[in-house]
Amino acid sequence: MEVRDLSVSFRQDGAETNAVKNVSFDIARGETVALVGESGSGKSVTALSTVSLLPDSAEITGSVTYEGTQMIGAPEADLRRVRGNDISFIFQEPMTSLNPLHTLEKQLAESILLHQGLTGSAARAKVLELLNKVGIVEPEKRLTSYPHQLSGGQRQRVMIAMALANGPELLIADEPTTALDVTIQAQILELLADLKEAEGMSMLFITHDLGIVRKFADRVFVMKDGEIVERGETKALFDDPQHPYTQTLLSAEQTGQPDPVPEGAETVAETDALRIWFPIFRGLLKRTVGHIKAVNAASLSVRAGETVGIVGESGSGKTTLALAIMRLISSDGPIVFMGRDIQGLNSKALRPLRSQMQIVFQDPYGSLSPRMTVEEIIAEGLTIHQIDPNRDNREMVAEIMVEVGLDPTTMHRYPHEFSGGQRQRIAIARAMILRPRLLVLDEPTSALDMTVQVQIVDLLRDLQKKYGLAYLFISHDLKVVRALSHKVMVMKRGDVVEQGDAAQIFDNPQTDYTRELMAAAFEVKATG
Amino acid sequence: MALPDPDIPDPLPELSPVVPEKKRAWLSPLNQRRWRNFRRNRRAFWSLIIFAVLFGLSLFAEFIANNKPILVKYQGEYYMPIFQFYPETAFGGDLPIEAQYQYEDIACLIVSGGVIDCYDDPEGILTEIEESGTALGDPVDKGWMIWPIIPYRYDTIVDIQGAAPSAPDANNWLGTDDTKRDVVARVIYGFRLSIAFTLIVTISASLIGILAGAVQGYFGGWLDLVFQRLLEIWSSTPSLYVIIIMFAIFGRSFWMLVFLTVLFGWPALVGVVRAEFLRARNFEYVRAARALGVSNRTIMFRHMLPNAMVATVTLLPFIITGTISTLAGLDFLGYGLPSSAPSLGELTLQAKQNLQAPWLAFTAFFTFAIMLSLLVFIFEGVRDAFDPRKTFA
Amino acid sequence: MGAYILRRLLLIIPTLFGIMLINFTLTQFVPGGPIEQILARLEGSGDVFETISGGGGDVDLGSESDSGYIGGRGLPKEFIEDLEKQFGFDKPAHIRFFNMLWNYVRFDFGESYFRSVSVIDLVIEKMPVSITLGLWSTLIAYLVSIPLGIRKAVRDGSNFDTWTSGLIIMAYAIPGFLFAILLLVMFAGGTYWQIFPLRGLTSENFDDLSALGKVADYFWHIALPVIASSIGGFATLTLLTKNSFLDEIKKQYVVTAKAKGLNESRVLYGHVFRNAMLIVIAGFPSLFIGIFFGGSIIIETIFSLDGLGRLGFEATVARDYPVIFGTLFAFGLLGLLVGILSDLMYVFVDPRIDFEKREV
Amino acid sequence: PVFGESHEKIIVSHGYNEYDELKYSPDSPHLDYVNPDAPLGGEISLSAIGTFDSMNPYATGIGNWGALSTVGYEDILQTTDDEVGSYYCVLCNTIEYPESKDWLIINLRDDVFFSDGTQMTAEDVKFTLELLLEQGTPSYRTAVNAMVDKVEVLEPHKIKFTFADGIPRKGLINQFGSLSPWSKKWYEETGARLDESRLEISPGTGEYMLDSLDVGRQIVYRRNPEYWGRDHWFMKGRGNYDSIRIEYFGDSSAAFEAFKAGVYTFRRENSSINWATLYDFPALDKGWVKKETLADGSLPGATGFIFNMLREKFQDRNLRLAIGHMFNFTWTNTNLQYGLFQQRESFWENERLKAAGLPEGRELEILEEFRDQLPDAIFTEPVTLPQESGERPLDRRNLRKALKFMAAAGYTPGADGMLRDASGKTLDVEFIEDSQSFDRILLPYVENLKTLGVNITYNRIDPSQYQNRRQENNFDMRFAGYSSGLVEGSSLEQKYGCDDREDIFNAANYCNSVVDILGKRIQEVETYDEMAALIRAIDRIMRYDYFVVPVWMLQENWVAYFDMYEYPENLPEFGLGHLDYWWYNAEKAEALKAAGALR
Ligand SMILES: Nc1ncnc2c1ncn2[C@@H]1O[C@H](COP(=O)(O)OP(=O)(O)OP(=O)(O)O)[C@@H](O)[C@H]1O
Ligand SMILES: Nc1ncnc2c1ncn2[C@@H]1O[C@H](COP(=O)(O)OP(=O)(O)OP(=O)(O)O)[C@@H](O)[C@H]1O
Ligand SMILES: [Mg+2]
Ligand SMILES: [Mg+2]
Repeated sequence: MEVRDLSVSFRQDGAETNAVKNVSFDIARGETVALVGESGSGKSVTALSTVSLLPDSAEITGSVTYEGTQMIGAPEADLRRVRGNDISFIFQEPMTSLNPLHTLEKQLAESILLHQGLTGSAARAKVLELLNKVGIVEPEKRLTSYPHQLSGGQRQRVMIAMALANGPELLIADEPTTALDVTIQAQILELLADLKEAEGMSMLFITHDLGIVRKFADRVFVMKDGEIVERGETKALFDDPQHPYTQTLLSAEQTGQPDPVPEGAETVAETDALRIWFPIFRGLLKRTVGHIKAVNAASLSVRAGETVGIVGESGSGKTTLALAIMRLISSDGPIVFMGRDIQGLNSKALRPLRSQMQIVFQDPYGSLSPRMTVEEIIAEGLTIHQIDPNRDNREMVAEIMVEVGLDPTTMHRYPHEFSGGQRQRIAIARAMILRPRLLVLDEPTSALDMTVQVQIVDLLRDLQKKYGLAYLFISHDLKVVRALSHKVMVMKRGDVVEQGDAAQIFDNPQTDYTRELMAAAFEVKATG
Repeated sequence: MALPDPDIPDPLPELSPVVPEKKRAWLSPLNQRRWRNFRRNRRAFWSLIIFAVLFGLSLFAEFIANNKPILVKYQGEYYMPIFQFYPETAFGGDLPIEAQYQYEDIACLIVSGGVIDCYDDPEGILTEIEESGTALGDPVDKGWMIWPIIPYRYDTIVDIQGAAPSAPDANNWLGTDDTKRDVVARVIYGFRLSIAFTLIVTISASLIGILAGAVQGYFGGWLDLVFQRLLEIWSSTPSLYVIIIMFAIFGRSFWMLVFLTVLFGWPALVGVVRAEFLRARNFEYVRAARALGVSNRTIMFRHMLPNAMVATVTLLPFIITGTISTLAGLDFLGYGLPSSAPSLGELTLQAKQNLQAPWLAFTAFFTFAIMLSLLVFIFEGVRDAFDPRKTFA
Repeated sequence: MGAYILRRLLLIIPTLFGIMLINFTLTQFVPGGPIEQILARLEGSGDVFETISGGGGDVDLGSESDSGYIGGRGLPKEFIEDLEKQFGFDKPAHIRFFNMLWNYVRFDFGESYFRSVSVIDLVIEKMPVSITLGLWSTLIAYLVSIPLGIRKAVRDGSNFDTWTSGLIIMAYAIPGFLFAILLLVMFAGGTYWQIFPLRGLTSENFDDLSALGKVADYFWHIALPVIASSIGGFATLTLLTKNSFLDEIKKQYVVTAKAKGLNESRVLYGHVFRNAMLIVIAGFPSLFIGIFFGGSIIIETIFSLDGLGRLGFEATVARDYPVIFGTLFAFGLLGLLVGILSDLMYVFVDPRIDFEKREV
Repeated sequence: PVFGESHEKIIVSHGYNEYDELKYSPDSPHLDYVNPDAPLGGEISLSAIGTFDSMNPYATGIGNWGALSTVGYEDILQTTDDEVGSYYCVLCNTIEYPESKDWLIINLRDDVFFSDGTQMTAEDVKFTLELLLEQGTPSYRTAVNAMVDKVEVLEPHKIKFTFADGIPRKGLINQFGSLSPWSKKWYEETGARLDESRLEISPGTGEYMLDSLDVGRQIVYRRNPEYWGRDHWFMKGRGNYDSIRIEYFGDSSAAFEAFKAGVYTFRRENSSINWATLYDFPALDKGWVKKETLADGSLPGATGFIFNMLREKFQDRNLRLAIGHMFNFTWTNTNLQYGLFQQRESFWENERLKAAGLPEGRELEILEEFRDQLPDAIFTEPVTLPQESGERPLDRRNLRKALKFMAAAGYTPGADGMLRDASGKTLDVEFIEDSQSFDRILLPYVENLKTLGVNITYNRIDPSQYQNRRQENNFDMRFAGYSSGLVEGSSLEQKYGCDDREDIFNAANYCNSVVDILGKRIQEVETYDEMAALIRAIDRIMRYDYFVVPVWMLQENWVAYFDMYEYPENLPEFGLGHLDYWWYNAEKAEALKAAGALR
């Protein structure tokens, strides 16, 4: 694959956004190329443009050749032959990239059928094999699940399985591991490495995780503001970054410790043996035949100014727990918020409390109304809860956008006109602008590059200090958890396996599972 | 904000909380964007303009097509018969009934300033005035009339000999119908009536329908269950009987018909809106909105409706024309507006019954086709303007 | 879900009761009743189709076919009382209502006031026409509209999109009965091309035809009516399809599907369709019923077909209450069942949908 | 009448006429107006609009019966098309009755057979009457039950009806002589009833019988080859077709197209606009189809815009005249009806019965008797004629007159042009109608009335409601009519009498004591001339009373047919006879077929 002078610009509402400017690079057979850079710098757009998957509003110039054939402006039929078979894609936002109405089996079997002609039990066997490979436990049970019944990480793994189904020549992976816990992440990377080894697969790897890049990539391209600012062999580049941005990027690291929780801080939220089971329906009449036990008995409490980190393998019930605490899905067991059991409250009674409890969803894209502009989205909470009637909403929106690193001039855009990381920050901004007492953050930094991540974490810390916010922080990135959390809760398969002070858990885990988790996390980084 | 290292340049130097300036305050920036997008769709934009012009013009139908002059000067005084009733006696005649301005004797009376002999020999007197400015030898205070372009109202019986329906000619540009009324005049008034009717009906019926569908779909549960059943009962009510009964009790009128049509029209959208809402309420952004503490009403109408609007926006032009057809159908069966009312339905019916007079069919067809095309194009533009992903050249 | 279905099934009873009650009550107030209709018939008038069939003239032809058996004789009070007894109007309304319900519960729908035929037979008699018109015109409408709408969505804004829009709008704008008459005059009448038959579903000698001949004969007969009844049906469905697709087609999962290398139609029909066409798909059950019980009075009249459209209209205008209530009950019941089916279709199409109250 | 020899004044005759001589003797060779040499054969086909689902027209209101479903039945006594009120024995040899007309004996022929081959006997006649009395419509039952005392079969072919006491004898002989015998055997075997809808036709003695039937689509009758009466003098030159076919169409345009295409071959037009505009198609241009206007001497219905005479506001004749004057016949006829009609003047549009000029002769004598009850104008002014009107839709002369009449009735136009009475109330009139096809005629009239200042609303309502409102006499004005006959008897009372004022047959709810008395007298007259004089007097009074605004009438038949039918040169006064004494010309038919006109 050879990319020459690729430029992409978006025309929207009269304005033009140059997302990618004169980008050139190439990927040799069997080579892994990493594309890193600032969030919103045009990585995903570059990747998508290689096989013409950009929306209509994009204007592409330059050339992309794959094995000698020009891809830009190529007839749909040619592209189709290449897509899925020769070039596979793992999209950045797994949450929204799966067809919501197809079961797992159908999504996977479809490409298998298409490119390998397998049907029936052969196809099913292949599907199961793939699911196994990407670490989905009990894949047989999952075959009939719909995407909305899966956790973020599970969806991402389905996405990966789909991409690997046909043994592609070139895999374009756009942040494939963001929603995965470290163990699975390691497993997946190993899988990719195997494939690369065995079948000579090339890879275009887009990630913010420099550890992975270092370990994995042959060459690295650094993008900023739509341009490639630096390129080189991985080692050389890491050892001696030339461009100031690269230097910033490489040196950015989560440091610091959370400020200690003030004495006698009141408990903001508390649960006691919270249980969330999803019924499984079968048959024509959709009878309940069993339950998916997403969360079994989770008890936690978080005080003002305190951060509770929730970690655990993908699919262990973190998101479910978060949603339940927010009273967004039904659950059993008391949820005490600011001294009041909110479990039984109806939505009307709950509404005034909402300004005090906010959540950043794991799937930022899906949580943004597609027909509202960013300004409306961020300002909405302000208008409802009358946070600061003396100030102009628009000003406050602009301010928070700057704080999370977004350009306020883009506030009239629709959510889909942003990059993944930008959307994540929009979601954070929306929650933060209300200055809630309790903020649940479900993987808020997964799509952010190091510099922005640091910025966000600092912001969170600042706010916590200033306003005494309580955070429930869900993440796979243990470094971030460590940097932010006072307490940590470890979950596995719906159970809380360990709970306690952050330092204690990080430094002296009690259970095997936690130990494994820690090991995997810090091992990957360490070898990086 | 703490930056990790002072000598590393600020990665976000260009950001500053500059608020983009506000433009027209009466439209939110988003709606401005939509309006711009709408305008970029030339077809939709022009359709809207044409439609507005046509409807605007038809609002002044009385000045375009009428059997009374707009302005009369008689004996130095001015009269506006369109607005006021004047008996013939006002113009020197002897009948206390409304002046029949289209008749020559009345024209003669007005021109001659009330020479009573006009009743006997209007033409003679008119030519005399034309030639010498006198009537029967006496000088006259010459009067005049300004007529609308089309000297017929929708219910004017055309006073030109010839069997009805008569073909288009210089007097009746689209011919006359089988009751010998000018088709152009009827179309102008009919357009106004139909559009007024359908706009009122569609707007109210759609609002009710969307609201009902949204509430049912959004809340679900017993509300949905019971309401749906009521709806089922309601929609199997024979509207014709209700119409007959209401007409028999309250008499036939435009507003009665509007009321009844709304009464039976609103369930049309409930089903689709309900379905869309049943689906949309599961979306993540609805959950997000709920998490924000947005009220149910706002969630429904600000978050969900724009996304659940496809069917509504698509169906609206058809509901609008469909309402016209309903009106036409009722006219057809004799339960519509009073028979003399200018209705497009009646025109189509006449077209069917007078195949020998194809101008009726053509007129009916083109009126419908133009109206429908304009509406469809307008709503296509609306849909596009609301589509965040639509790209505009 | 099982509980929901059960609830729905149980609710059919009060709903049906409500439907019948409202209708029954209304008919108590509507001016003119079956007796008037009979009297009108006795006088040789009372043709409820006249407005539609356009048979009225300004010359009195006398009676060519009447027997003159009643003519010239008065209608004594006893006669009317007799009729009232015959129709059961001598009993108080609520008794009649409950009698009727009791009969209906046993699926006894009674006889038409104006014909010695049971309501069921009457409906069955009219079904072939309704099925023919319903089936073929829906089939055509769907087979044309959905692919067309999809194509239009894919090529949104192109010339193709524009001119097809124009075409279907024109087709919609033609008043159905005018178009039917036009077809009739052009292709079946005695002035232009006499290609198709003027009326009916089959030829007189249908029974003597070979199997192939029968099929040919049938299609030959239904060509014009089916064209006339489908002409206006494209516009809404096409545009609905188009717009629904436009909404979906740019979503992320479509990009995923494309990235799999699926060809366009697989993407469109395999992935987008189900997401986009919830309303259309869920409408299928009622559509299916509509096929059987649909009727277009005007098309039926013009092509001299005897279907449910005419039956329904005649029953309404002639106040043939057994037919009205019988069909109302039967179709009402069917409609309610289909309503349930249709709601289940929602769940089938989109498993995320449920009908429960959102308590959180 | 031909008198019998009996000293008891028993009259035996081959026919019967209430007032006049019979024109034909029993040995007449044939009716004057038929062509005795007309060839037999061929087919005539007609169309009907709508549908049918029954072939039993005797079931009251049950079923839409098929056209000509009684064609297979023959009356015992039958009328002709060139006489008034004559009935001739067809199924009988003679009838016998005493001068008092207390009873009637019919001597039936013994050579009459039903189409199923069984012989017709007096039992069948008796059975027919009994069937009608048992299962017929209640009105018939009540009326006829009161008339007849007893029915006896005297001999196999002799039947006697004894009439009840105290019943007027007028019309009884026609009434019972006009029975069409049905086959007792058939009814007994099949168990069929008279009050049900069914598709079987009971066998009749007539010339035609049902051949085939396709419900809702087509009925074919064919000649019964065994028809008993082929050589009967009364039947000579009649019933010339081998078959009669009726094609059903849902829609009138479709029916017309079918005619153009030769699907059926004979058409009577009933609409002026159609007659004037539609008959322009290839078959006509090529001469295949003939379009003819044939004179018609039968009485047109006395139609018009009627006032509801029960309404207080219509009590003043001036007001009625004023409203009537706004109808512009001339304009309507030329502009809307293509100048095809004449204006109807009388309730009986026939020289024999129509009042004209000043009353004179016997009519005057009759009227003189009631001089004190009648307005002077009846005697001093010529009979009321409809106003003449000009060419413009609103005739200004008539407008002036109408205003005068209104003033006389107490209504004067107010400042807004609306007519108001002394108390300031407007003149509110509601015009109801159920047929859409009259809109075009009525609306210009309504417009004119509006100009006059009448607060008129025109309401088109559905048929049942219309029927309901006319039955309850709940209307102001409507388009309706009275059917008139060349012989008037008891029905006159029913139409115009005070007793039956609220009856549905008295459309205007008209009542006039003089007309009432005269109407009773009509039932006792001996001669036709006396009856005519009475009718003229009634006509004069009723026209003076002006409770119907007279409209148009047509004294022609409009027919169009494929040029293969022929008719006798001297068509009779009272019939068109296209199904009766027209015939089929096989050569012409062949030529048409050869030319491709017919399939
Ligand atoms: N449809 C669109 N319309 C307008 N601008 C767009 C559109 N899609 C992307 N952009 C802009 O293009 C730029 C590049 O986006 P891209 O998605 O490639 O970023 P990225 O490098 O993948 O970032 P991230 O790491 O956050 O995913 C961003 O500034 C984004 O706002
Ligand atoms: N609506 C649902 N119906 C059925 N099962 C569900 C539903 N939502 C989640 N689950 C299941 O519940 C379990 C917990 O999911 P959850 O989303 O809480 O995981 P998670 O810990 O957030 O994982 P990740 O880190 O991958 O996001 C998973 O096995 C998932 O498949
Ligand atoms: Mg990206
Ligand atoms: Mg999760």
